[in-house]
Amino acid sequence: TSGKKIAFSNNYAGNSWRQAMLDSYGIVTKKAVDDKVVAAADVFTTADKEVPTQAAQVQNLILQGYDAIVINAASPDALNGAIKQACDAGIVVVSFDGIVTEPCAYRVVVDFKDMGKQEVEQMAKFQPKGGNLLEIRGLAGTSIDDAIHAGILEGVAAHPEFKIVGSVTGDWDQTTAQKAVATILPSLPDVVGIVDQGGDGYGAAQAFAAANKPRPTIIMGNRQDELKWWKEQKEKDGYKTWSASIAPGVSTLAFWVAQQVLDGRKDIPHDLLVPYLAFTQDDFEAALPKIKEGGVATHEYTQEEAIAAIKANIK
Amino acid sequence: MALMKSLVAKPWIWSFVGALLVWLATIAFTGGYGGGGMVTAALSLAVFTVIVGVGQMFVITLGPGNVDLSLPANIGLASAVAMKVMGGSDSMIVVGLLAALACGAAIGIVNYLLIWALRIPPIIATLSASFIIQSVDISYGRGLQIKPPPGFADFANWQISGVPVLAMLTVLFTVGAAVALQRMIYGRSVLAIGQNIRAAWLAGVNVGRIRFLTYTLSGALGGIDGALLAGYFRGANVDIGNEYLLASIAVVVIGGTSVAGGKANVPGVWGAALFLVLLLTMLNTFGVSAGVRLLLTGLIIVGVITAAGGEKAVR
Amino acid sequence: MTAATLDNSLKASSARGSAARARLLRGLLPALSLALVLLAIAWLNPRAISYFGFSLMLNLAIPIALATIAQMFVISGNELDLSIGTFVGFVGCVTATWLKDAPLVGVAILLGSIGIYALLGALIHLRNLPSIVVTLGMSFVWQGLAILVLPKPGGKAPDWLLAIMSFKPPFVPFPIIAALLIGLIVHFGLMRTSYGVILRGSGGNPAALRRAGWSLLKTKIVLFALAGLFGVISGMALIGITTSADANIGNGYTLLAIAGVILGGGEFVGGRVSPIGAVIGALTLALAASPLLTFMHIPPDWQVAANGAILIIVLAARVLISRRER
Amino acid sequence: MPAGNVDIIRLNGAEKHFGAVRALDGVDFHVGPGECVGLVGHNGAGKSTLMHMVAGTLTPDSGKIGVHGGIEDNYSVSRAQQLGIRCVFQELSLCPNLSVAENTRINHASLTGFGWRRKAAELIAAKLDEIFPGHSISASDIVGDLSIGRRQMVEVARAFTVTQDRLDLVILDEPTSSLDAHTAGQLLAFVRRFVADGKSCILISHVLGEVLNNADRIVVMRDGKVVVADAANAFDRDRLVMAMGGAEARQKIAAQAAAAKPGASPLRVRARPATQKDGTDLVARAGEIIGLAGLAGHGQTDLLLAIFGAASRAKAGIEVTAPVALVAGDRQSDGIFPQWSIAENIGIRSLARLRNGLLISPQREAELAEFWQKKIGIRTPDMNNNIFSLSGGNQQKTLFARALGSDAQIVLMDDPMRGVDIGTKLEVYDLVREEASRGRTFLWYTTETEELDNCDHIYVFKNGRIVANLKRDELTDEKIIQSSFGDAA
Ligand SMILES: Nc1ncnc2c1ncn2[C@@H]1O[C@H](COP(=O)(O)OP(=O)(O)OP(=O)(O)O)[C@@H](O)[C@H]1O
Ligand SMILES: Nc1ncnc2c1ncn2[C@@H]1O[C@H](COP(=O)(O)OP(=O)(O)OP(=O)(O)O)[C@@H](O)[C@H]1O
Ligand SMILES: [Mg+2]
Ligand SMILES: [Mg+2]
Repeated sequence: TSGKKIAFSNNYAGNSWRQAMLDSYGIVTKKAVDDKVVAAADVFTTADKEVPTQAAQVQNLILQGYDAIVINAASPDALNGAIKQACDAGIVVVSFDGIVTEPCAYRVVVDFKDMGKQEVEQMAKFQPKGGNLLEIRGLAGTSIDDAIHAGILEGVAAHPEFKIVGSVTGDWDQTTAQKAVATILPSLPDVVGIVDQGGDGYGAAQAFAAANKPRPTIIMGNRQDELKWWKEQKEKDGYKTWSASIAPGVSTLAFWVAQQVLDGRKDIPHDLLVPYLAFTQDDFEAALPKIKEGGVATHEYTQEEAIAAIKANIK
Repeated sequence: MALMKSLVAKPWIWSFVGALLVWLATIAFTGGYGGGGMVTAALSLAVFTVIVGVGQMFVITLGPGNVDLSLPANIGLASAVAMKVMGGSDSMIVVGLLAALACGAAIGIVNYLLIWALRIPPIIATLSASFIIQSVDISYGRGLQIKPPPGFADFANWQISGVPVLAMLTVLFTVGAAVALQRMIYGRSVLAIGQNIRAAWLAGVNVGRIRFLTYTLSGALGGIDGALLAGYFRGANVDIGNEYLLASIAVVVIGGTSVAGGKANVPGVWGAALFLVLLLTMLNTFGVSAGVRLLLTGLIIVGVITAAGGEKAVR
Repeated sequence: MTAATLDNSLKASSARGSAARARLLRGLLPALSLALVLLAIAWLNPRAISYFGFSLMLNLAIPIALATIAQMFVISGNELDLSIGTFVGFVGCVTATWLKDAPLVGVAILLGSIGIYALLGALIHLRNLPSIVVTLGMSFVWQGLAILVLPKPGGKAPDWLLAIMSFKPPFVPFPIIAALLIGLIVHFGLMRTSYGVILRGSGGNPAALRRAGWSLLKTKIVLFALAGLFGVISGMALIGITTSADANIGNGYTLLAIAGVILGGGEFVGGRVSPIGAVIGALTLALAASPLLTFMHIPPDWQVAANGAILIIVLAARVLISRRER
Repeated sequence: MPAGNVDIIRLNGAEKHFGAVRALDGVDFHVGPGECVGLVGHNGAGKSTLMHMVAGTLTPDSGKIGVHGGIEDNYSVSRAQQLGIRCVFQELSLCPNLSVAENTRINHASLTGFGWRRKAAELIAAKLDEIFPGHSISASDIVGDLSIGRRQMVEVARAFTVTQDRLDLVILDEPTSSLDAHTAGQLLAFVRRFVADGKSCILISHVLGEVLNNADRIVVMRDGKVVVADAANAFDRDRLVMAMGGAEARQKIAAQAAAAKPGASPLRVRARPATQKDGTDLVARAGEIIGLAGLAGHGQTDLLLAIFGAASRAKAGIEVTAPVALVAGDRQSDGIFPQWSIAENIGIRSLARLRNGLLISPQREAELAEFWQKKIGIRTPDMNNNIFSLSGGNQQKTLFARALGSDAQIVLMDDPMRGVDIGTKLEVYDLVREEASRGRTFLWYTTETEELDNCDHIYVFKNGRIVANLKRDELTDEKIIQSSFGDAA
């Protein structure tokens, strides 16, 4: 595939997760280009999480003559028109994180619903007596928010000792989450735990501290500041929790999938399931030093690891 | 009775009435539980909207078409600059604040240069500038969380018997802004320009200098706001100012400032900022879904402005 | 004396002739910006200048152009609509759900939403409200409704809509034909018809209109209803291209539409707008924001900045030409 | 239907209050067919308010309106239109963003359908040709591009165009305030022809000669009441002035009063119009009153604006040695701050002097306003009222107060007497001379030849250039008209 060109269509670069994603992608693809595995691996980022802008971007990538497009999509369905046009032009499309539903594209999927369910399962270990939960949701109207939320509901149904007494919208953004929690806190009955979607645990912790409310068990999202706070709490009083998120390095897996398809492999399924990255009470401290200040825990795939991951998905 | 009458005639009274009603509705729902905490939270959060709102108010008062859309990006960059300069050390707090101020003011100056030298309409000039600032911020801060020094974070969260100190300082600042608006040459000149820029020039107002000062002031306030937000939310990030694009404009216009220019209102900015936070509090407390929350937010804003009614036209 | 008067009037008319020339030049500026962007694209990627290239680059500009026209109607009555983006998103959600599954209900909802726009115009006029606050509130309302209609992305555009939007006429790409049609139809309606004069006059000098016995309530209702109508068409066109919907799909259109009107030579007050300019402004924005940027190969950190820089350069180039004005 | 001598319009006991102000206090007024009624009165006497009643744009608080002999209970603009009544308002009512033809369409609901643009263009062009031969306005001109004088011409012509509705009465509220003597003459000649055809007209003007020479009957208003109404030939100028409020008639006192001027007082302004090719400069020294004459729109205002600009930023060909203030003539676009009170409108040019420390002192601002209210007679119960509560002439006085109350040593006046009543004008003339004798310099563009009597020196403009430079003792109407129309001197 040394003559092939792969483009990466991204719709946002403003938070730490996306930065980590771009970093990982940059590291892996630079090496791939240097090793002449592919001819080019260019990154295209739009400003604003806008669907139409990204759709236009995909169309322009078609015009640019790329052989494959790796995409983190702003919407699973609304980009389908553009994705179909790309497929029709003979371009391989691999989506991850924000996946697309157009059947001609490949999807590197994380089981977000299971992640939501796991959050409640884990919570049950730390708060065996059960109690009130606060849910922090992501960006309204998106599929990831919907999937994690569905998982959490499923988990709560399986654990009737828990009750969700409040739900706020945090937009996967620490500031928004902290603000939303701060506004609901005064009227909230005591809560034992917070289930969330990643990136908002630290903000929630700050809001509880600012309101002088007792600290609940907060499920974390693999951000460095979250794990650091966890470590501080653990050292203080043995605080226990759990942390999970999709690894930003999944972008590199998507890259390798595109490369493998271009290489002529026909047996790759269009839906590839990869595990989310989770940390427990026992292993998070080991991971912490490896995450850079303000970053997110990640894992970058080598070509071999990617081939192994693909193989695991072939039944 | 006369007092009542003169109060009702004030354009800013309606935003306070709206805030009060929303608060009453919330504590009616909780049976009085958490009413004080809500006010504390509302004051803490409203501060940040008020500070940028005042800057935006002066800009909007310059007349139709004048608006500063670069505030969110400005806040994001200034928050990173402040945190990097402070470098986690309490001794650098003042230097960091000054750096944020300078950064914001510089952005304001660039905005005005685009408007004046290149004759770009302010709405497009500040929007374009905001794209560039966003890139600078991503490249400078790498979109990562940078933590404030503990002393600064504590200061931003400091309360005296439930009243945030930052809110008290902001009240002093807004009193100053109101005096500057009505009783200083600067404010009078802004009002004159907003009503009729040509007549203002012919009446001897130094139009260029006043517009320059106004955009610089708005930028500088954005910068300070960025630093304070990073202190309060314990970390700078690119997205920290996002909500202030709409919020800064909303508090200005809901607060009774005329978008046609030439008529401004400082107390209204406070009323509107409290109204918006308490509205969020109410809807979060009611526990409605995101869709219903947005729907009700919109209907209540339209309802309040309809009840308040517009001004009577002169001749 | 007659000769003197004649000479006198000739001189005066030449002075006004220069005002008219300046006006004409200003009218051409939007087209110039567009030409500039197209030249840059042709230079960076000659392949884009083709039937296929224009179809791809411009088809997403059509909904933007329609939303810009909607905004232009509101601006020509001295108001501003901050809700057009979320309204387009709402229409998109309805199009991909009701309009496909239960066409009659869908049509009723869309007509009803145009009616709400008309009512807003009436409310703004009767209570003398600042439109910017009312429409800010409405932007939340439309987004909330969009999320309620379509809690997670999906739905599907009706087939007839897909067929229209993927129409491939001979020789000239569909988006170019559509843009021309939109520009010319609205130009005729607003700039040439006798009631169009009244609509623009309501922005130019409302008091004069009232003194001549016209109803400002009616002009405001008509302007807002037209904005609603074009918002609906914009949302449907958008879904016809993307094939399925997302509650957040239109959010970016509010600023784009305002910027498009201004780039097209419109002004915020005084009823000075240009439909053809607005369409050209929208196309310019769409091309500058995406194709041009994609073809330039900027490092990822600076791609957003390049977006801003392109806007600044496009507008600054206009200034070099119109330097002597004002 | 209209029997020979039934009144076209008749108001009985019309009253109108604006808050505490009694703008009309029981006015009886009528206009018969084929007559031109002159309406005069001091600024704020209620003339425009009365005309708004006739035109249907305002309804009286009490009183009756009858048209063509029938009582109108629901009188409105469109009803007035149907009944053949049109009004040219004091504050111009054109849409600046529309063309001349499109503005014509606004007044004619019936101008619709295929070809309406051509019809409208022909209609207004024909009327302009009829009233103002040689006007040089094209139906496709955008109104915003026209000078204020031409806008006034368009508006007047538009009122006389006829499509479907009948036309019996045209109200002209100070139609000549922005016209030069030549075009004003054309208009008045047309009005006489119009009336001779059996139509009617109401003519409001502060130039008493216009009213005396053209009206058949003159109605004088004072403080919201009609004080005298009589045949025009029963009045002369003195009687008219007396009836309006008693400012004693004075003539050409000006010429004598300010005779002796120090020959070589310091230079204040030296300016050359941008298009001037010979070496002619406009020169103004301390204590001088310099007149700028010529037909309207021939570069006088441009030069004033250039001088004004040069005071803050150096400009080639213009030398200005002292602070400058300007009295705008086009008050709506160049002068007034519509959101502000009268006092704030006066104070804006003097903010630096009104300060107490850093802050503007409300007390000093009020004092300044009070002082000028008395000195120049601004008619209002409270200087804190909005500026738009003033009648047109009183708004203009406010602009005078703004400039004269400032520290400016050079005052530029851009045809500043538009809409100012005769009594006030005489007072302002005195004021200007008094200030000049204290060393202030005035540059005074005017379209009224009479006012040039007050000037020490007159520059006549044509096509953006100075074509004549007259001393006061050389000044005659003929000379000015000759220079204005003749080939470049
Ligand atoms: N809204 C208002 N508030 C207070 N006073 C007002 C208001 N409107 C008018 N007046 C006063 O009513 C009086 C009558 O003014 P009006 O404009 O009728 O005079 P006029 O005779 O028409 O003068 P002109 O010839 O300049 O039109 C003035 O003294 C004016 O100050
Ligand atoms: N809309 C208004 N609101 C308040 N007062 C008004 C209004 N219109 C007119 N007035 C007042 O009514 C009075 C009559 O005004 P009007 O305009 O009729 O005077 P005028 O005789 O036309 O004066 P001028 O010669 O200066 O034009 C004035 O005192 C004026 O201030
Ligand atoms: Mg009047
Ligand atoms: Mg008047």
